[in-house]
Amino acid sequence: MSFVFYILAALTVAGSLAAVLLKNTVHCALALTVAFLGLALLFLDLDAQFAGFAQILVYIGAVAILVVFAILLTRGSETPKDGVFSHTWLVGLVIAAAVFAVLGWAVLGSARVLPHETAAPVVTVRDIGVALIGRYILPLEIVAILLTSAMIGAVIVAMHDKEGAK
Amino acid sequence: MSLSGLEKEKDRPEGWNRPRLIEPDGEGELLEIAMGPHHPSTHGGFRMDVALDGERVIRLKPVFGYLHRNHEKIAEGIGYLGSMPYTDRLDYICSLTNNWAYALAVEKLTGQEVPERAEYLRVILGELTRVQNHASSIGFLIQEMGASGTPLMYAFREREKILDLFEGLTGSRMMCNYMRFGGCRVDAPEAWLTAARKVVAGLPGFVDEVDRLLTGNEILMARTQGVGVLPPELAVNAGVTGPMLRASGVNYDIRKVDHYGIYDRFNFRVPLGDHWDVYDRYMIRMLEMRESISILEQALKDIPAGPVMDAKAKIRGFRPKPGEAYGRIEAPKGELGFYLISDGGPNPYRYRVRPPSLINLTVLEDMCLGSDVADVVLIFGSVDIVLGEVDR
Amino acid sequence: MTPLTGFLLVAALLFSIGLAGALTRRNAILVLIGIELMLNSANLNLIAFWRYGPHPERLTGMMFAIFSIAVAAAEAAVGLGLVIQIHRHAHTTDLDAINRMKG
Amino acid sequence: MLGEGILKGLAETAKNFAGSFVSAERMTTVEYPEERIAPIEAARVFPFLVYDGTDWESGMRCVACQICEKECPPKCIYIEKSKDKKPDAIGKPQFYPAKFDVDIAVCMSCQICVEVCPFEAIKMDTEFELSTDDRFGGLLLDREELSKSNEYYHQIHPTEAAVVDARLTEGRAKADAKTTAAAITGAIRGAEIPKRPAEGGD
Amino acid sequence: MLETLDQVFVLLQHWLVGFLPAVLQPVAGVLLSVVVIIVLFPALFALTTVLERKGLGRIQNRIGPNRVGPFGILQPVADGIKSLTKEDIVPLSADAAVHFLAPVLLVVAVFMGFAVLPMGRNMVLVDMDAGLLFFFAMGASTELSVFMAGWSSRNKYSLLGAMRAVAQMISYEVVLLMSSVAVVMISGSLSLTKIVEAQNQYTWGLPHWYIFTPWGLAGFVMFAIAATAETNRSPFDLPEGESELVAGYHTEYSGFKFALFFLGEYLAMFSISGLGTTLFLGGWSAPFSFLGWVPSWIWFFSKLLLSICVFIWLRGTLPRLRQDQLMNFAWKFVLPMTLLNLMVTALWRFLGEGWERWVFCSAILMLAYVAMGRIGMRSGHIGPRRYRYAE
Amino acid sequence: MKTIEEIKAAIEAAVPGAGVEVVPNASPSGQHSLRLEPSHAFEVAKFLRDDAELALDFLSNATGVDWPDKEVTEKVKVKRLVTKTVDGVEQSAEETVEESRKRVEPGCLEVVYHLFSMAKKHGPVVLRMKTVNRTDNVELPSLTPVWRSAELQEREIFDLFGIVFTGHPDLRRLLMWDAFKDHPMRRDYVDPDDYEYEPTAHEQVLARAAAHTAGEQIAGASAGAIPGGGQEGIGGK
Repeated sequence: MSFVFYILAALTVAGSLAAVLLKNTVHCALALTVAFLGLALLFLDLDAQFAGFAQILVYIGAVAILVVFAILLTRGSETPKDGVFSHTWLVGLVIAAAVFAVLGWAVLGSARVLPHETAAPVVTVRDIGVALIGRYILPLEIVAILLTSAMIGAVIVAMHDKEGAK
Repeated sequence: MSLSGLEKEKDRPEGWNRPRLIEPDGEGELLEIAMGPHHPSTHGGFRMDVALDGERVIRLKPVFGYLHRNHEKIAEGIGYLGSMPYTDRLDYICSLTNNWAYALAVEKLTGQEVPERAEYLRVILGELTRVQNHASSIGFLIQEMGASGTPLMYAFREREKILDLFEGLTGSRMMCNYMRFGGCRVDAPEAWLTAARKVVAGLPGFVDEVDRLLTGNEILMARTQGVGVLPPELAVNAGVTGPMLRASGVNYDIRKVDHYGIYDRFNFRVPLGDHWDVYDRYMIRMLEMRESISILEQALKDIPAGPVMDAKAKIRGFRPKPGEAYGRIEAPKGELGFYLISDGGPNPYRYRVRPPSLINLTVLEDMCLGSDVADVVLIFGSVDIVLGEVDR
Repeated sequence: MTPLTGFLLVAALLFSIGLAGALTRRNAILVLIGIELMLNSANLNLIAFWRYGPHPERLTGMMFAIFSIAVAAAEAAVGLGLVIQIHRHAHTTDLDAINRMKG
Repeated sequence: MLGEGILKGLAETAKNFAGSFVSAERMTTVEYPEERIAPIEAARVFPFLVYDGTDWESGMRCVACQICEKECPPKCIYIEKSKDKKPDAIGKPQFYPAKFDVDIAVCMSCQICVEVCPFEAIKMDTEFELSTDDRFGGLLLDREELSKSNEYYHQIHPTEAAVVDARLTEGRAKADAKTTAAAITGAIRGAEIPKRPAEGGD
Repeated sequence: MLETLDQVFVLLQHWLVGFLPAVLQPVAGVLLSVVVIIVLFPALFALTTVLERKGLGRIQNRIGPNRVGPFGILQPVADGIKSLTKEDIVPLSADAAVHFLAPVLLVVAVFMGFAVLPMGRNMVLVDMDAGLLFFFAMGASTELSVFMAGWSSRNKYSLLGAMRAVAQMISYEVVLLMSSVAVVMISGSLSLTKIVEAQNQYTWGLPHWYIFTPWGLAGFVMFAIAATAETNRSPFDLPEGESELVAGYHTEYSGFKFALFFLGEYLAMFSISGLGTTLFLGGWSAPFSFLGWVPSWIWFFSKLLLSICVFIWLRGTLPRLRQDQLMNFAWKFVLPMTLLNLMVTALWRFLGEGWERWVFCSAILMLAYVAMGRIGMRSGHIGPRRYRYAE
Repeated sequence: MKTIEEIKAAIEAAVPGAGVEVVPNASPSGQHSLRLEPSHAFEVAKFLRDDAELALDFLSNATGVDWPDKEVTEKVKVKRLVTKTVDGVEQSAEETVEESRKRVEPGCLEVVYHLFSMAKKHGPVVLRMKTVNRTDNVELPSLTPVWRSAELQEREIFDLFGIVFTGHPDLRRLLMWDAFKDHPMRRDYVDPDDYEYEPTAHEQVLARAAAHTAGEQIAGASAGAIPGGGQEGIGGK
């Protein structure tokens, strides 16, 4: 439990809080990238190099950009007049607090039985590759199919229906 | 004038050749940007109010007048000769053809004759002007396409040589003020003609160089082919003239139609475009440069000796008979006409310039609608205007 | 407190924040952001369990996280595509306003 | 094949790049303050007043006829005619400009004043380094600043000046003949301004 | 002796760090290298600006800057002083914090990429196992700062420029990744040092650089195209598109912040050239075995400079594409070509040593290129034209 | 190419009651023109454009001319003057005298169109139209629907001369800004007093400068009194 962990945890939580609380939608998206970055660094802190870089590449390089693009395309960066929170915000907050309470209780309650620090595993990219092609070939294929269909789906969803418009 | 004035568009009378309306596809608002007057590619003070849907142009309204100085009013207050240097400042890239058009109009009004040698000199200078205008216009066009100025610099390198010739003969590089009613101001010495022959001999090499650099370039083709199409019917109806008209496939070259000066002595062809787009305008200018070079070669070979000024011509203080005249020439940018009314006084009663640049801009919106913002500057560049002439 | 507890607590916090965001914000895109945060907290859990688990060399948790990242990207793309489509249709991304099944 | 034109273009620029080091033909730049192009005889920048002899005031050819003032398109010349007459270079009494100002901030170097001058008194200079930091008045040249000697004129426009001189001597000879003739016939009109043909232009 | 020269920087670092207590040594070593990188590449940037301006000048038959210092070599100093002393204008309606952060983040993200580039034998800041992935992760984060710049300026031109830039960078990032994957397939590693090592072998004195294989050449061309687009250089400089968008996303930047953007762009160009050099041009290895004695870092930097010169050359020649053409080019031409190249690479690997793989792979790539070029030109309705004359 | 008389005859045959009149031109250019009746101008223009033989498809130039009111002195044969004139003498009915009188001839604004044919390559055919006066009745039919080329040129005429073209699709000022009031190309236009100091030696300029600075010192009180001050804010855009 190092000093680095506290800093990264604070960064992540602050980023995600800002992402949820800020008024300006673009600021939310930018705060979200801070949260993603914090998470990626936490992954690195957990010796998951590959996952960490993948996190940066995918989340900061793609998802965050997608989010800001969506915000711009939907002209969502202007703050709406009648507040940014939903009518049922109190209910939502209560539910979230309850969930956190339960999770926190569960984690702290089982803290005793959780394993302690072990030696850092040496994981090379090669190992990951071998594992992907070997043991995890089926999930890999499924994810590949999923990604392809998601891509096609996203394209179809976002595509202009030109014939209809004209 | 903001774009709100465009709402009137629906009330426009039927039957006229109006720009086809492009409807935004309904999502989101239009992005309205004012391109100019401080925009890198509007050649001085010019503004286009553009409404964009995404990057597609929905409306485009040119706004003129930033350089307006009422040249015509000034000319009504001074004598016929006094307007000659002002014509230099119309289309300041080609002052000599402006001189020529004005001299031609006054000669029509007064019925003066021009000596043969002066006619030859006029043709030589006019065609040199055409070459340097087309070269720099191509340079600017490609510059607008983002080519970091290389073609422009090559064009200017060649233009420099031509301007040196102008300076050597007329005393000024751009504001030549050379032609007079009934001839030319000074005679060209033999040394100048030799220098001109040398420059003209180098011009085909330059055109070849630009050809190799650009004509086959895939990026240029992709950017310009099919962009800014101007159908011939519209071009004729909208009074478009010059290389732009010929790029729209209309065979109309005033040098061939009016036979003004001595153009019927020279052997040259009129290139025509079949696709009516920006690439055609580029290519027509390229091909016209080659034709101009051929005219230059012929003229420099045949130029006779003799006076350059009509002996009867008066420089100042002449009073033409009451009447009017419209004289026009094929300037590099299109039909440049001067319309003069004389009331018998020493000043013109009415002096009107028919500016090809302004009238060619009539169809700017038609060509731009539905294309990209990036194409707007390209189409605008392919019209080849000079603001000095548009706003006068 | 073991280090793992810390990671798990952070993950739980992230999850709750994401949940709160998803439940309280009006803007559809911000709801998506909340969901992304929840997914990420799960990833953090996976990695943390892999790291402190008994068999880190078997890579299970990490693999799971990597797959999850890939899937989450796809989810984001489709989700945002939907939001844009809704916006195109209803001219708003306000979820309180988009409460009809019929357009 | 796709890319052919691009490769051709690249070859062309490479050729120019290499060529710029070897051929002076390609490099048109003149590095101005250090390098200068040879003076061009036909060049015209701003007008100046020619005087004969050594003293600008007595040798000035201008007789303040004010034609150039009238013809100047941008109206940048301002002349005040003198009340009295002074003998000119050949000793004939003439009016002279009491004031002759040219605002070269307004002047557009069109040379029309030169063309209309019947006395060969105003000519175009080739000097162009006239910038000044005095915005108000620094570009307003008066009589003295405008006066340049005929030798200077010969220096900058040798061919033209030779023609002008020939014409002047011819004119003077004619005028002299006329005045002597007039003197012989006993008429006393020698003081009149000799009228030369007004064509002026060269 | 030559060995020492080759390793001179490494030895120097060891020597300097040696003065410190052992605990601090690794950290100090890294810090030292970071400082060197932070000083070296901006210096290279300064050199490049003057090189670019002079080169462009010569291409355009001009002289280029020659007034500050001998041959204008001190021009960047003058430029630097100018941009530092210029007023820093923040538009009134701009989002000041984001407006400030954008150039800073860009430069930071770009600098990170240098961490994994091997600039000579044993000269790499962090020899990471997933080095290539790290490089791309850092490259991906530059897009965000571009977006931030465009959005925070509250200027329509800026926003349009940023949207263009981001769309372009994302599209070409895919190409960049895909063309690099071919190298990873052959070398079997994501570590850039290993990739260089794999190319540092010679047959008959000739190196085993990947560019000298059909798939490598094709990959390199794709990589170069994508790199040009990724760094927003001409002919893909349309985010900046000065003729239509004034200056794209840095329209509203002035003074030092603009200089930072400028620096960031050039640094991105260096890092991506460095990556291209590493992946396809054998990194720091010598082009001929008999030149092996020349210090490795000299090779790396000369290759880097060479690719920068190519960037300048391209800029001096080509007009820019239009947005939709750019995207079409990325998705309909380059990306399919890279995918095909991946298959060809696999084929190359399985065909084993021998002349057949050269013939097959080259033929496939060549045919595909010609055919796709044809199709592309035809579907875009472009091509050379003939003109008629009125009689 | 038909002569101007033939064109006139052709027009009159095609558009009955067109009221075309030939305006001769004494200058050596010999470009005579046709004056159209504004009420029939549109049909005539259409005929000229669409007629197979004339095919004047190209309107090259359109411009305005201002003919201000002018005082003419003319000899009139006077018969039985009904009212007194200023210098007239009352006379008995039958007598006819010739006397010199001054009379203000009402001015008008005129538009001139130069037509050419691109198809047949002939021209020019000059058309002109007159407004009734220069002040309130300044409407003329727009020929833009026939020739697009007139679009900007008619806007310019509207801007600089103040001729209102009915049926013009987009009649706005072209060169001057929208807030500008006057029409600068009219011959009685007076320059606005927007003088900036220039070190020009000219008397009239200096006088203007003096007048201007004097006006400034009185601070706006006399702003309306300066001739031509009827123009609103330079920066009115």
